[in-house]
Amino acid sequence: DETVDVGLIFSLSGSGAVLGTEMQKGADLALEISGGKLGGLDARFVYEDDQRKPDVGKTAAEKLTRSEKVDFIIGPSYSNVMMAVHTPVVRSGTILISPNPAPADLAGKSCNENYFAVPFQNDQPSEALGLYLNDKGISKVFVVVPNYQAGKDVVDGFKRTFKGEIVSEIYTSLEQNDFSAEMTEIKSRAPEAVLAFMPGGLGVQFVKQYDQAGLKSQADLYTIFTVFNGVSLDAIGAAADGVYSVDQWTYDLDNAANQEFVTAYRAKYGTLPSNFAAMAYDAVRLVDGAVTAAGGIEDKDALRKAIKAASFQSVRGDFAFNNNQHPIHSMYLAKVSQDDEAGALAVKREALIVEKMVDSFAGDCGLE
Amino acid sequence: MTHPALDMRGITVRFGGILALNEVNLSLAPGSVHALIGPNGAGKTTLVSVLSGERRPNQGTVSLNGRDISGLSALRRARLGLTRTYQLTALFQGLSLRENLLLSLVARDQPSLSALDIFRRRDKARHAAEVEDFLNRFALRDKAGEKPASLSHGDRRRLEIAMALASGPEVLLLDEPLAGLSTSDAEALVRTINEGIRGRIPILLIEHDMDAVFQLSDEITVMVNGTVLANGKPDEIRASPEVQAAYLSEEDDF
Amino acid sequence: MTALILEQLLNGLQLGVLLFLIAAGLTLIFGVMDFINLSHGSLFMLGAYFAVLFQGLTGSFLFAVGLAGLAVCLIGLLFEVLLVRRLYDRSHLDHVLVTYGLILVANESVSIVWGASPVFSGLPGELSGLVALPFGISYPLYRLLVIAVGIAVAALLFWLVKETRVGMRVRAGATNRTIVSVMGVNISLLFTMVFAFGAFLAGLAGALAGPLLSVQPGMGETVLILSFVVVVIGGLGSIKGALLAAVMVGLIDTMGRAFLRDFLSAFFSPRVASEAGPALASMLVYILMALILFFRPEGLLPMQKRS
Amino acid sequence: MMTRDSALPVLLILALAAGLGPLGALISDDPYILSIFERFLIFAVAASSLNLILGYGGMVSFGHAVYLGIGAYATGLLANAGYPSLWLQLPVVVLTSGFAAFLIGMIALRTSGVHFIMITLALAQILYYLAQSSSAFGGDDGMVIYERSALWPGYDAFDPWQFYGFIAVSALVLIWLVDVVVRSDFGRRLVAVRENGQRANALGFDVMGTRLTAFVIAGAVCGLAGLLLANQSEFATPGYSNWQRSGELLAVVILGGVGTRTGPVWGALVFVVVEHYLASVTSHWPILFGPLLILIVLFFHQGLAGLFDSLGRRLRPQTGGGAK
Amino acid sequence: MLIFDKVSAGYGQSPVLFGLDLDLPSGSVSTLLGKNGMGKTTTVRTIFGLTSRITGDIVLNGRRINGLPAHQIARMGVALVPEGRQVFPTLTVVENLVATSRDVTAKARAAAVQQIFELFPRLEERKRSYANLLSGGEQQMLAIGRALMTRPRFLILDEATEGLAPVIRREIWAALKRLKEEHYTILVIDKSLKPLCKLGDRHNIIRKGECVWTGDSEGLAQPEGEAMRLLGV
Ligand SMILES: Nc1ncnc2c1ncn2[C@@H]1O[C@H](COP(=O)(O)OP(=O)(O)OP(=O)(O)O)[C@@H](O)[C@H]1O
Ligand SMILES: Nc1ncnc2c1ncn2[C@@H]1O[C@H](COP(=O)(O)OP(=O)(O)OP(=O)(O)O)[C@@H](O)[C@H]1O
Ligand SMILES: [Mg+2]
Ligand SMILES: [Mg+2]
Repeated sequence: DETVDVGLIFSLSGSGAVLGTEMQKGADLALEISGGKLGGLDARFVYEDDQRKPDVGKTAAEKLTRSEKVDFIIGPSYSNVMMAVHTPVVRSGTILISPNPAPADLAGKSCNENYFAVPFQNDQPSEALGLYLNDKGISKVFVVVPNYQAGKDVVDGFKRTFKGEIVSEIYTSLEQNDFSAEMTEIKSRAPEAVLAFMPGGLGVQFVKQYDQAGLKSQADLYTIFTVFNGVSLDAIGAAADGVYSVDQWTYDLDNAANQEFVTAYRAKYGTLPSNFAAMAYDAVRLVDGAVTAAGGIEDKDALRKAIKAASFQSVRGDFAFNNNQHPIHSMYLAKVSQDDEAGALAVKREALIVEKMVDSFAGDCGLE
Repeated sequence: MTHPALDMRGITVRFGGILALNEVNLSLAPGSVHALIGPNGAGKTTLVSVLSGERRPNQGTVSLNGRDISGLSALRRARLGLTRTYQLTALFQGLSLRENLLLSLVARDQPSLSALDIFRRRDKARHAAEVEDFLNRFALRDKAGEKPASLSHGDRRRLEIAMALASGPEVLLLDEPLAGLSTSDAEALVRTINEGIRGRIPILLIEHDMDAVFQLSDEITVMVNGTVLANGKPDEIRASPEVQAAYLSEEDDF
Repeated sequence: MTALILEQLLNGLQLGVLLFLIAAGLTLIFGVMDFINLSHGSLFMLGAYFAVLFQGLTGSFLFAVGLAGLAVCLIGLLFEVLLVRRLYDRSHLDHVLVTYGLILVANESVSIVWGASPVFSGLPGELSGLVALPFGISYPLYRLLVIAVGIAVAALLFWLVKETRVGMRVRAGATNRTIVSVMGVNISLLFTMVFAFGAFLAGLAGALAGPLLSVQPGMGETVLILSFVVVVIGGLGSIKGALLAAVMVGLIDTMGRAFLRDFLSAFFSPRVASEAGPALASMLVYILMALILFFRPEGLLPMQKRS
Repeated sequence: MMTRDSALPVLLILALAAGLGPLGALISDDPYILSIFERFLIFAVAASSLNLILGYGGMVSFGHAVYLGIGAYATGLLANAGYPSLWLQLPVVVLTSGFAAFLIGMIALRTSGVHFIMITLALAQILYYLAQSSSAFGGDDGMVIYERSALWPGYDAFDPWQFYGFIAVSALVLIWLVDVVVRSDFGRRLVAVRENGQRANALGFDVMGTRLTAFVIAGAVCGLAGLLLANQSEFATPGYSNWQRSGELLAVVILGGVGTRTGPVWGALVFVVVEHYLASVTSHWPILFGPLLILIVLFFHQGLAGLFDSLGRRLRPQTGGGAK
Repeated sequence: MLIFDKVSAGYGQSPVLFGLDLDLPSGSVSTLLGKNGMGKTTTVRTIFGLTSRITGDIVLNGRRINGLPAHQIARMGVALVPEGRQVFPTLTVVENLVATSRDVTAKARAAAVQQIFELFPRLEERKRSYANLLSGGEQQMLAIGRALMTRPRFLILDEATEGLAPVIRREIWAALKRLKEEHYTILVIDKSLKPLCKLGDRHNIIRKGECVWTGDSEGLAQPEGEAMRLLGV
């Protein structure tokens, strides 16, 4: 038939819902802007909640591929669910588009023609940060990440590029919400900069306590996936002011697609969009562009080609897929500061770190 | 030479500062009914727990038919046929009376766990007749399908004793078996012991009902504050002024 | 170095006292009244949210904390009257399932009202400063305040449970409600009040912990498990035990996070140390619990065996 | 003794439930329904194993999900190392999860009551953190399992129908096995030990041995549920073993009816199916599910099994009701 | 003091008492006798409203008390020594006593506790001990002491002498006699008939939930009499 069926698997309940709901906003907005159509065809969204549990995500994926027989799946929100969802979806021939997690394995030797990552490869932001800090001549960095896979990926990425000394790397428990011991430790090591990756709700606490401990004046705080516009910054409050973040997108990027997105988002939801919302938005726009380019959804090969060609206007401005179907794009250093127009703190672009950055695993991927 | 059924030497138990048993010696002749009496808190129940292996004494040895069992666990001793009843009833609350008794029979016939048990269901019919017999003897027939929680106090006490008997004891330790039994039921139990058990199974009997004690026992030991005050034939004990002062008394003499 | 260790010790103490504060209501409801209340964490969460709400409305932090405690107390009261009192006579498992159901309701309600993301919970300026302590340590004033409140609550509870007639009656009622009421005590009213008081403590803890922890749906569950850990290894119903256990957990956790990796790297290669260190640090609390229960199956300072 | 004696009710209900999946899938031409029922069946196995120790042994384990994880990882590691044969995986999973249960049991069974709850939780959490931080097994991201268990030549594990058959038959066998244990002489001892350890000991029943045996059987069966889960989700993750998952298993058993022979199956069915359909109604589904749990506990002492029993009694005119 | 008028009651669906009539006059000692399982304890529980499906009238001091919660009935001056002791295991001896005390000041409570200790010196020796560690007889003493702490006017003893040594039993009977002299109302359930005959004013025998015999001590003691036959002696 001639409707575009898109399945979306996000973490919509439980602790993962922080990201999932953001993504839902971005995706909904994209569909709304194109008048409920994708590539000119009627479109249908089917949402599934994975509760951030891999097996639940897998079941959801099966429902979408077998029962709903969707043409595309956008999701999930987290790497651990991605690992479980990936195989069954790509095996079924359905096209899987990640709006956020992109574990190394799937970018390298397990890359697949049916799998596309829209935002980045997981290691990229910290790789970019390493480059930036090298440039700035910062040589003593303290690293704090939660003790789970994504945390280790961040550290690995950072080590790949950073040339200075990591004075200490601390792995915290994912359930930990009080960081007083870590703050004391940071204080005693007197680093020049701190790299923190504190996703979800963790970031709120970390940034607040960093401020409370009086550390902001001692070492710059560089974060990854820790602060984002809207809810996260609202929850942190003034303590976030001046914190750095490494992103592939910021709301103040100067391109038409982005302006359209930000304006529409603010009109619909009343806050500035987060990175997660933007990437889900991009994922839907990607589908829209590809269906247009392929002239429908019947020819899967044409569709894949069209997606790979990325024939759409990304909110990032410059954007292309590499051979492994992961992005080639710019990475920015952003800084939290007041946005006068919105009357709120926002993650603002501060500097361009690298242009046309590719990830470190594309070489292992057998795709052309 | 025949060994005493149970022989304990120098049993001492301390609870923190309290000396609950102090070098107690006692021996239970085969086939006899031996009463252990004494004021509340004298250490009688504690002594039973030491014998059954549920409490380790600080000192002292226990032997069963001449074999030293001091080092054996409660479980091992139970399997040697050393059976006790509890002053506060200890029953399988969630199971019917019938099932309570049935378990005693199972314990008698196949106490140890074998790998086969996991899959096997042995014939219950074999035990059914015996269960009914116990139910009748202890006047529990009417309540056979009920659970201990819905029994009257006296009924529960009778079940407690029935279970001990059903488990095929070699030596019986009865801790106040008559407590809570109505006069007629108490008399019935005394009869059961006199006619059915006496001479076959040695019994260590703790009891505050003096009528029953004097009716039943071949020998009496009196304990006070953890030590043996007197030991002898019923008539000697009844006559002992020390025992009179410490323990005995005409109940309606007030 | 001494300053570092001292400050980490202080951090551990602070975490411990915070844990005690969170577990305080649970020592009453679970430890003393013998009701397994999994939704304790939810009451805690509600306390944190209410404090945010009231702070917005009244503008005063301390006032908001008090109000939040009271609001949660009311919820606890309602909850006891409608549900919990039907369950005292039931098995622990029934408690578990009902209160698990309540967790689901509480978390979803909160995320419907406030959204799935953390909300802002801030301190007023006068509480947010650092205090200079001896040995060159400067420590957040608010955390010192939490320590003080925690210790005060511990003292209050100890007195209440151990010394007062109310405490004795509640302990008695936990094992035999019928007999207590036959002795002329309105046990159901008493239990309602104690439950509500336990809820109040949970709410208070939530309100106080809000600025230290992230105020978000599900924030109760992680502390819930830790609270149970504290109550159980302390010895059921023992306030002293709970405080001791909480401080032990706080110290072990903090010291583990702070020094374990360095400690391990003295014996193993850095690679092994940095892999095993953090894993071990997360496990420490549970290892501690397993060890304590292995060697003292009734906990550190048990009141008395049940049944 | 504790229950009626034939295996029929359990098998009947199971066959019904296992048949419902394919029927639904056929009628609606939607093989996905099979997936839901696979999950249900796997949950039912795990819950049955928990019910053995919880319902019949009175041991409230708050760490039962740990065996799911052990079974799943053992299966996954073997499969990814090139040993997909079920006939190799089966004994390995039974041995590893049984051995883990043995160790955990040796430690935990020293305690009782809530202390037992907490120590099983603690030991499970230790293993959970171990899995979460061991990058060798994929850490928190988990481990993709590239091959499902191979039964015999010609069996296609990726054919939905054949695979469903594998899961359904395995579940039936495992649940039947647990039921056999429950009704055996051993089951009788286990109940005795649950009801009064002191008395059981005084009668000469080996309390510790009985408990530990049940604990190991339950662990091994749950490990096999983990094997099935690994196959079904083609994935192993530390999340299978965390305390929330153990809590869910407890909830399933209580919901179904603790210590009833059909309870875990009903509990799993309702949990998986209701969760799934409520979740498709609203992403706030827990707010409906919570009250449902509460109502069932309040009004049906024996969980769903009790509910169906009393319904059955009401429907059946007078025959058999009450009199034994 | 207490009147049962055609009272029926039971547990759940199963009835135990069938139209039981009783009259326990104020200031007297009454007894409730019968074989095991005849409904004596059930009668006592029914006074406190602890059974189900209670019909008929239970009148205490002229006031119908059906349906009142147990604690209110207790507050009208009724105290119970329950069957099977049922002391509070997690409380110490002193705490067991204080918990049920109705005295307001700590001093009055301490004095009351001291009175109990005079009655049972054994308890004083064990006063810091947790109740579940006491010997059976010590627990029984504690249960009696606990009931006395509520300063009752009407004392119910359900097998209160079970497990007590003869000397202590005699003490208890003597104490009851003193209470009787102070015009307490007392209901005793016990199996030793001799002291009951000496102490009791009015005896009631129940069988299968009905009162089948009522009379004075002389009637009860009659060898080969109706009462003895009913009791199976
Ligand atoms: N576990 C324990 N801890 C501390 N003291 C105990 C413990 N068990 C018993 N006691 C004390 O030891 C003494 C002896 O108790 P035991 O139960 O043996 O007495 P008994 O002779 O059986 O008395 P009774 O006739 O009243 O049953 C008592 O004073 C009791 O309080
Ligand atoms: N909780 C209960 N549930 C159901 N039935 C009960 C319950 N308690 C007692 N019964 C039944 O009620 C009847 C009367 O019991 P009750 O306890 O009143 O007897 P009693 O005269 O006090 O006997 P005893 O001398 O043994 O104490 C008995 O048949 C008993 O089985
Ligand atoms: Mg005794
Ligand atoms: Mg009675």
